[in-house]
Amino acid sequence: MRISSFLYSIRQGLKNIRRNLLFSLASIGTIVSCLFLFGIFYCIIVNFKSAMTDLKNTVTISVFFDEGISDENINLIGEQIRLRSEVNTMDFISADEAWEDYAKKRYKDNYDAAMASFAGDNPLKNSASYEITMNDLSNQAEFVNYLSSLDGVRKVSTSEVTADGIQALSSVVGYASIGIIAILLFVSIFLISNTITIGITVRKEEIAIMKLIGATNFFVRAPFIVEGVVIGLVGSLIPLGLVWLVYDRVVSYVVGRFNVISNNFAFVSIGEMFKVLIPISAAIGIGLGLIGSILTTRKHLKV
Amino acid sequence: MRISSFLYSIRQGLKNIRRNLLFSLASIGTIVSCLFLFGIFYCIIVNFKSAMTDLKNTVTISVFFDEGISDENINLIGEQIRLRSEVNTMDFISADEAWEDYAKKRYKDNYDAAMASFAGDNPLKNSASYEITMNDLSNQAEFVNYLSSLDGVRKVSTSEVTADGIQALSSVVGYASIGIIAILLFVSIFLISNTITIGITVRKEEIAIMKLIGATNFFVRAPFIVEGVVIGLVGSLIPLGLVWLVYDRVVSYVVGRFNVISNNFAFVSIGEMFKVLIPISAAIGIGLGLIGSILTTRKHLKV
Amino acid sequence: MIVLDHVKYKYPGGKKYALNDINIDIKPGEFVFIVGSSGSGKTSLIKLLLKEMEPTSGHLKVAGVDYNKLKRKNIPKLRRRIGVVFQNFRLLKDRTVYENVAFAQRVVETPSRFIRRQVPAMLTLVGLADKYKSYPKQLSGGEQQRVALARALVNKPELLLADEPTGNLDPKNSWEIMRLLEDINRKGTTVVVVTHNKEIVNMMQKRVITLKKGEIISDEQKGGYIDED
Amino acid sequence: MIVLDHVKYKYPGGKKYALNDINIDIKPGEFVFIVGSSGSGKTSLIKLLLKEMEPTSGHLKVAGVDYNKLKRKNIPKLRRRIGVVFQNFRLLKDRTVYENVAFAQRVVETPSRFIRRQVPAMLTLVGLADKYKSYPKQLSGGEQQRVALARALVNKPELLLADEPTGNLDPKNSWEIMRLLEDINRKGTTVVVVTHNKEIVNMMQKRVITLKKGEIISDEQKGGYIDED
Ligand SMILES: Nc1ncnc2c1ncn2[C@@H]1O[C@H](COP(=O)(O)OP(=O)(O)OP(=O)(O)O)[C@@H](O)[C@H]1O
Ligand SMILES: Nc1ncnc2c1ncn2[C@@H]1O[C@H](COP(=O)(O)OP(=O)(O)OP(=O)(O)O)[C@@H](O)[C@H]1O
Ligand SMILES: [Mg+2]
Ligand SMILES: [Mg+2]
Repeated sequence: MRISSFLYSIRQGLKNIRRNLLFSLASIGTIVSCLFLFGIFYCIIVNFKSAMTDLKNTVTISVFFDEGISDENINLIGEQIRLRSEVNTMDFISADEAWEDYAKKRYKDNYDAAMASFAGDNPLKNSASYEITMNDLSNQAEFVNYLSSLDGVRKVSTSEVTADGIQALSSVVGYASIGIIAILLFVSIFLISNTITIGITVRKEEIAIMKLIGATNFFVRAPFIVEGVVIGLVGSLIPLGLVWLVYDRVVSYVVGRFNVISNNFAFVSIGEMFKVLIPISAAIGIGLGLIGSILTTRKHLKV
Repeated sequence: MRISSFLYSIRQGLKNIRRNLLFSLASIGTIVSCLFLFGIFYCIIVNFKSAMTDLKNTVTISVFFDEGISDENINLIGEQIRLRSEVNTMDFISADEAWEDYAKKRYKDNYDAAMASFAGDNPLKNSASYEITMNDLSNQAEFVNYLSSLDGVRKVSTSEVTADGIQALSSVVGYASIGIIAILLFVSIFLISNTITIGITVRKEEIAIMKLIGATNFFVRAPFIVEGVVIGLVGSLIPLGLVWLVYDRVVSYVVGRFNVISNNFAFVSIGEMFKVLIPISAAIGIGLGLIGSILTTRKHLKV
Repeated sequence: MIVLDHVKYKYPGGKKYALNDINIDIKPGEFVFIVGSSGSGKTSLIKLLLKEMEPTSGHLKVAGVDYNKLKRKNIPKLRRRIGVVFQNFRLLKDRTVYENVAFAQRVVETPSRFIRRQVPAMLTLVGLADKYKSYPKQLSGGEQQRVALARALVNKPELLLADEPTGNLDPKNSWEIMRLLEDINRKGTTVVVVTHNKEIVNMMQKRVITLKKGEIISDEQKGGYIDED
Repeated sequence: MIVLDHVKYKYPGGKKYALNDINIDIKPGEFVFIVGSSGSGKTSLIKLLLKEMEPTSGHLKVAGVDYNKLKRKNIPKLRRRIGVVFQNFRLLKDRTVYENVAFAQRVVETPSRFIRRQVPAMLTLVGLADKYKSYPKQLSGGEQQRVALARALVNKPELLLADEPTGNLDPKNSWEIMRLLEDINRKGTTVVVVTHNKEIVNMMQKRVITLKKGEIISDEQKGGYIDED
């Protein structure tokens, strides 16, 4: 293929977009709408999942030790536990730390006086513990059993109900997310290829004429492909921009307005989200533009 | 207009659907997709709101009375409170009921024995209370102040943090719902009218020919309107069926699988949901079919 | 039947007038040929008569209706009195031959029992009785042209405008069509035929209006085809 | 150049053969008229020659290529050697006159500098030099027809198939086009013209093949237009 034919194809593809402006705008509109919806729901879902994870991490298991246990043994137990795959994070809270925490909460303003009055005599001296968060809350019961069975462990405390509830909610949200994302992807692909099919069907006669004059399939198709890719590109950039804007606004509104939320929950950063959204949008937008134009022209090329 | 012309319009409208099968299917597909998405999200949102309301109702305010207060005064206080607009529900828990409840929880299996041992001497004899749930949790602090200021009220107990959190979450979900529903409606209307516009633009020449032969606008338009309404009708029935199916499946799956959820939360019945979904779907599907075909034909009728 | 008074027409964006100061007076019952070389404005004239477009200036009166005073909503009523054969046929491409012809009758709300009788009769007249189920794209060029003619004639219009109705027809078919038009003319329809067919124009001895570059260069009763230079 | 050997063609769903047992042998450099009444199968023949459709039975050989052995991917190469004027023009309606003609050259990958020279020259030849910026729908019927002709000729094809190339043209323009075709024929192009123009056929004294209901009823060197019955 000559370089001039190549350039011609690109020029024609761009011209076609203007010539079939109605169709081009419709296609871009469809892609924008679908990817925008997709982006918005992706953001919602990612944040929900992240909130779930935050919540899970507040469900800690505390492991307390036999009275008078040596620091060495505590370390041994700690190493044993750390090897388990269920462990997400594990912190050692010494008896002094536990007392300090407690006193801070209990005595608030009189904290210093309280500490002074108990000076050197920690009322919680047997309350050193490991605070563990789990990777997967569904194995909690089993894991607690294991922990209780360890030598030197006096008590394992946890709040079973909360863990169950969060676990269930998290599963439901997980399945729902997959369901929604699947539905949105499916609908997007359907709608976009729909528009492309209609658009190219309208130009069936045009394609037939070109073929009858002796144009190769490639020559007929190239401008359509350029057109499809450009429409796909524009159609996937706009919703990314829109999602960015909307997300930014919503997050700063919510953070500003509801400090209960901002205190307990950190929104996933837009950059994090875009690591996934950009490739998916590009794949759907440009990919469908490309594949759609190839597939639908093919049907009409048999002249 | 003759009756035969009327019948002709209907017949033509139906025939057009078959003649322009690709376009008809595309239109129906678009409407189905949009309304399906809309329906699914409507279900999710309604259930979320209902869960929020359930949650709100678990946040009760208990009003306890001065020791030795007369039943009469308690009634007077009750009537005063009941007049307030903040009150959603209000129950009187007598001292005996409170004791029974407590004993049931505390002594479980030995309940009967416990009741017998305290016979006639209610250890919670000053614990009669009004249990109040509020319409709108955001005014809780103020309302609690008001309650505390009432004569004969000894103590008002509540859990302020929970209320705040739920209130914030509920607001966010509320705004998000409105936002999502608005976006979905907007996108649906855009996509559907998009498809209709393309479809009718393709038939611009057909419309011009009819007009040049002497057809009135009404005569040209009637089959398009029939076509639009039928496509809209089909396009709005299918997603309703789909939503019904999906909702039914998901609810029974979730209820069967996660009893934490089914114990604490009742799904909104599909019938309740369809009271809103049917008119909205019909309005969007048929309405857009109707208005879309009227508006887009109008543009081409000026021949 | 047709009065054009200093009519001018320029296409939007066009440089020259497609029709320049046209004056024509055609009486009811006349049979008129309009001839002229390619691009001389014949089709533009037909479009004005059908009110497909508005003259840039000048007055038009067709079948007693003054186009400058005609309200938009009354245009269909006017067009129903006119039968048209378009140069490029303009058949409804997703309807059969039968439906294409029947459409003209449905527009004037002819009762169905008449449609069922008159459409086949008309198709027989133009020699397409056996093609009534075909779609336009399944017809040869000449066959499509005859469908267009059948559609124009089926309502027995007061005025027939035929733009090149024999361009795709062989001489024998062309003559048959011409005889059909003469016949209809005898029954009272005013007939205006745009044509390039020199033989037919010369043989039929009707009024001939010759256009050149948008102007009338000749208008003769019992005229002949004027060869340029 | 063209050899048809017992070629038959029936349209899908059709009852009769549109072409029935056609045998034609056209040598390189010939000038042939194909005539016949409306619906006799002329356009169908052109479609077969262009491989727009496959014969139901029989053999076809055009420009040395046996159609029964021609692979799909080699069809474009074959078509580039043929220039065609379609009966209904088939112009690309969203491209200007210039682009429509230039398209034929782009297909054969003519360098741009040649396109810029040859397209205007070709348009001048068919008398449309000043319309190069117009879109097809802004042209009169005859003007569109001449664009189609310009597109068919611009590549100087070995074989020219012209289906009714003067159907929308006045006699003067028709003759000019015919002279153009004769000229091209003299320069080596084989020319096959489908036409209803009796005068032209009779005057030009070329080979005339007459079709009737899908069969060849006459094939004469220096023939004339045969009026049926
Ligand atoms: N839509 C349009 N926009 C601009 N110019 C036009 C348009 N339609 C026609 N013209 C120009 O107006 C002139 C007259 O066109 P018209 O179609 O009336 O010619 P005609 O006499 O019917 O020719 P023919 O015999 O070739 O059909 C031509 O030069 C043509 O190019
Ligand atoms: N696509 C089609 N499907 C079915 N029948 C067809 C189709 N195209 C043409 N025919 C029929 O085949 C016959 C030959 O058609 P063709 O177009 O070859 O005629 P033609 O000689 O070109 O006529 P004309 O001079 O009117 O253009 C006609 O009777 C026509 O109705
Ligand atoms: Mg014309
Ligand atoms: Mg033909």
